[in-house]
Amino acid sequence: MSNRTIIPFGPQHPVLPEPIHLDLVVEDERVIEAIPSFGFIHRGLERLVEKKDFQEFTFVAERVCGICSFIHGMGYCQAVERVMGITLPPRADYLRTFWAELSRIHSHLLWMGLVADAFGFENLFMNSWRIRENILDIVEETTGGRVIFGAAKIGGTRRDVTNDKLKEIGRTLKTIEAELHAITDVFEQDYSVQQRLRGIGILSREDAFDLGAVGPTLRGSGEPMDARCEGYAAYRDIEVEPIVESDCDSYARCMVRIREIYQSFDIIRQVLCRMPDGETEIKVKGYPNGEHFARLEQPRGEVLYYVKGNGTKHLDRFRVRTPTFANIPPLLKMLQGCDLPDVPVIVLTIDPCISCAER
Amino acid sequence: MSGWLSAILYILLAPVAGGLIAGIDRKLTARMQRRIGPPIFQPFYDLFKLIDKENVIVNLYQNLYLTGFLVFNIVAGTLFFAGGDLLLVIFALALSGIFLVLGAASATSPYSHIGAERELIQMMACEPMLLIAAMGLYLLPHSFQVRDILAVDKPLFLYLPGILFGLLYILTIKLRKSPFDLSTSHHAHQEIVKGITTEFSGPALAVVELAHWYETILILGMIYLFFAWNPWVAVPATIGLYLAEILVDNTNARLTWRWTVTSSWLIAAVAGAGNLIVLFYFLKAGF
Amino acid sequence: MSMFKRSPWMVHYDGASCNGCDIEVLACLTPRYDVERFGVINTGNPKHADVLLITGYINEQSQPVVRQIYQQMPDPKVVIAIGICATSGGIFSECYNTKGGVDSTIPVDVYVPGCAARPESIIDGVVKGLAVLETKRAAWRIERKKRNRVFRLPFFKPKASPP
Amino acid sequence: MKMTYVALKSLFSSPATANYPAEPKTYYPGTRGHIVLEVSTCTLCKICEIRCPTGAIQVDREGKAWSIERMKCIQCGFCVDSCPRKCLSNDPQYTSPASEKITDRLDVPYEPPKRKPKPETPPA
Repeated sequence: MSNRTIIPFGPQHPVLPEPIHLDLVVEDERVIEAIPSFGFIHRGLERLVEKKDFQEFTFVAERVCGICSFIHGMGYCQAVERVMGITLPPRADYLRTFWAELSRIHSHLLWMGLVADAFGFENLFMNSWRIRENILDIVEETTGGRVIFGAAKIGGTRRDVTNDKLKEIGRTLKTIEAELHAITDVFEQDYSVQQRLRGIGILSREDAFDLGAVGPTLRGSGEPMDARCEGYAAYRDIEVEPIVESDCDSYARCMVRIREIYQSFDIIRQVLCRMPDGETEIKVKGYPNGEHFARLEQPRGEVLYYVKGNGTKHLDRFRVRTPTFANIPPLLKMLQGCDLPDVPVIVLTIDPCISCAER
Repeated sequence: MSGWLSAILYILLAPVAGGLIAGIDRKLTARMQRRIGPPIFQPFYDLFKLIDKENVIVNLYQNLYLTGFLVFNIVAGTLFFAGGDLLLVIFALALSGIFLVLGAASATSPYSHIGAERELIQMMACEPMLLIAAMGLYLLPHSFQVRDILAVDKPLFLYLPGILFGLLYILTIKLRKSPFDLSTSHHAHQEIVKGITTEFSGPALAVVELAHWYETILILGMIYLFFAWNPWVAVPATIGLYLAEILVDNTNARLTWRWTVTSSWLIAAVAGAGNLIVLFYFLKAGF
Repeated sequence: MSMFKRSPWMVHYDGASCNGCDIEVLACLTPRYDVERFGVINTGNPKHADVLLITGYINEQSQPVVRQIYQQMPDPKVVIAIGICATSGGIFSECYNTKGGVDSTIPVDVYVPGCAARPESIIDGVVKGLAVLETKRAAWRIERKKRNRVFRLPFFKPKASPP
Repeated sequence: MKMTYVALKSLFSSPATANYPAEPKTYYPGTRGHIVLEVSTCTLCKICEIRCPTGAIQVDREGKAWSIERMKCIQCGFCVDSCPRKCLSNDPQYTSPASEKITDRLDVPYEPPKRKPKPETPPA
C-alpha cells in the first residue's frame, strides 16, 4: 500500500539557496530515487579564455564560485605560473595560504549554518553566521572584498598586509576560536542534532572511493586524502595531517569539517609565525606557452585546474574539475532509501556548491 | 453570566493578545539569536499586509475549509472560556485541525499534500495526550465542565504533574515550535517549503494566522487550568511555561515524524496514563 | 496606511550567479545585519512573498523558472536584481549561455550594484524597493476594485472570472 | 543542553546587530567600493578601457570624457592597478542602488600635447 509520488526539490528552494533540481521519487516519505537535472546556473565561463586575456581571466576564475572564490583565483594563477615557470616570492605564497585558510574557515562556518537551517535549527544557523562575519571582517580589511577577495594575481598577490596587522589578526583569531567552541560543542553533543545526523546518509568507504568523492565527503568515509599534502604554496613548509572520521555518515562529515576549522586556525597561526619578509609580487613578462594541471584543496574538496597556453595573450584551454561536480554521484547514492526530512541534510553534507559544479 | 462575558471577551481580545504574544515570541527568539528582531507589533503588520494582498485561490473550496478552521477554533475557545465542556473543546479543536488539513489537501501541490499528511500525523500524536489531560482534570471535580474545574480549590498541578508535563510536550507540537515544526514552520526553512500553508496566500494565509492566535490563547488557557486555584500563581506560571516553550524552540533541531509520534505516545502512556492511574487510586483511597 | 512597507516578505532565487551575492543575501538575515528588524522574512515560498530578490543573470534553463516564480507571486510585488550579474550580466555577459540581466525576462524595479553586492547595499536596495511597492499597491488597488476579487466562499460565485 | 546556555547567554547580552541604516557603516580604507577618477591627471590613455574585464569604462578622446557604467563595474580594481598615471582609485563607499542603470560621465580637461608640425621636407 504505498503511494509513489514525485516531489520536486529546487531549483528555487528555501533550504538550498542554489539552483539544483532533484526529482525525488517518494514512497510515503521514503525516497526511492533522486533524479537530478542541471544547467540552471551553467555559464560556460571556461570558454571566456578566448575573449579575456590571461591576466584578466583571474577575475573570471575567482567568480567560478563566490564562497571559495580565493582558492579558485589562486589555483588558476598557480597553474599559469607553473606554465610560465614563475617562482613566487615566499611572502606571496604565505599570504595566499593565509587567505586560503581564512576562506576555508568562512566556508565551513557558512556550511555549518546552512546545515543547521536544513535540520530546522535556526538559532545555530544565526550563531554560525554571526561568527563568520568576524572572519569576513578580517578578509575585508586585508583584501578589500567580503566574499570575492580579488587578492590573487599572476605573479603574486595584489595586496600586502603589514606585519603589525598580521599580529593583530592573530589575536583576533584567538578570540574568534574561543567563541566558536560554544557552537561546535552543540554540533558534537546536542541530542536533537545527533538525532538528525547520526546514521543518516551512509556512504561506505568503497562507495566513496569508487564514485569519486573528494574532500570532507571522502574523508568522512575514512579515506585520508587531502591535496594540501601535495605541498603547494606554503604547505610545503607546513605539515597538514588529513582529518579522517570513519563513521561514514552525516555526523562524520560534519565532524571532519568542524575539526578542519580548528586545523585551519592552527595553520594560520603557523603561517603568521613564519611569515617571511620581502616582495609580494614579481613582474610577469611574456605569455604562457604549455600546459599544466594544478591540484588544490578547497573547502569542499580537491579541485583540478587545467591550463593550456599557446604563447599568445589568450589561453587555449582552461578547465576546472570542481569538488561538487565529483561529489554529486555519491550524493545520489546516499539519497537512495533515505527519508524525505533527511534529504536537505544529506544534500548539504556534501556541501554543494552548484555554481562551482556547473561553472 | 460571567462565563458568557469572558467568552465574548475571548472572541474580541484573543486576536489582540495572540498577536502580541506572537510578537513578543519573535522578539525574544531574535534576542536569543543575538539579533534585535522585529518590532513587537510585527505580527499585526504582517496580518494587515496579508489581508491587503491579492488572493490567489487555488480552488474555491479552500476558502470554505479555511473558514471552517477559523470558526471551529473560535468555537473551541468560546466553549472553553464560557466554562463549557472540556471534551467538546478538544473535539472542536480537532475538527478545526481537520479543516486545515482538508484545505491544504485540496490544493495540488505536493508540498501542501505532505504538509497535510504531517499535520494529520501531528494530530494523531497530540490527541491521546489531550484526552488523558481532560480525564485527569475530570478526576478532582468529577466534571468535564471548565467552570467546575476552575472552582476546584486545590493546586491541580501538584495532583497532575505527569499530565501537565505531557500536555506541555504536545503543546510544542500544537504551537508549531521546534523540535516539532514538521508540517509548517514559522522561521527555519524546511524541505517541504512551507508545508501545509504553501498554497495559501494573501487573505487566506491571514485567516490561518488569525486562527493560530485564537488557538494560542486557548492553549494558554488550558495551562492556566492547572494552576487555577490561585491566579497569583497561575498567571506567572503560564507565562513562565510559555517562555520555556520559546527556549525549547530555540535550542532544538527539528526532529522527524517518527520520533514525534513515538515520543509523544510514550509520554502520554507513561507520564499521562501513569499519573491518571496513580491519582485515581489515591482518590479512591480517600486522600 | 498600508502595511507593505512594514512587512515585506521576500523570496530569493539564484539565477546564475557565482554564489557571492546569494550568501550576502542570506547574510542579511543573520545577526549582524538582521533585516527582520524591518519585518523582512525569507519565506522561500513565492506565494507568500512580496519581494523577489534575484541574484545572477538569466540563462536558457533558468528563464522559465524565474518567469514561473514571478507569476506565482501575488500582486503587488517588486523585483530587485542583486549584483552586477543580475543587472547586466557582469563579467559573464560574454559567455555563450547568457540571456542578459534579469530585465531580459521580467521587469526589474531596483538594481543593486556590487560584485558581490554588500549586505548594506542589499538593505538599501530593499528599502528602495519598498517605496516602489507602495506605489504599485496604490495602482493595484484601483485595478482590484475593477475586478472586485475578495475573499469569497465557494457558494458565492465570482462576478467576473479571474483572468 | 549546550544550546540552552548559548541561547540564554545571547538573551542577556547585547545584540550583535549593527544598526545599519540608523548608524552609518564605516568601511575599512582598503574596501573596494566604487572607482573614482582624478580628472586633472587623466590623460585619456584608454588603458583602463582596454583592461576592464566587463567593458564598463568608456574613454571618449574626441569628446574629452571618461565614463563608467556603474551597473556594470565589478569593482575588481584592475583599472586602478593598471592606470599609468595613478589617477584612478577605489573609494570604500559602494554605488547606491537605483531604479535605472547609471552611467557616470566625467569631463576630462586634458589637452594632448601639440605635436610639432613635421618640418617640411625640402623638395628634392
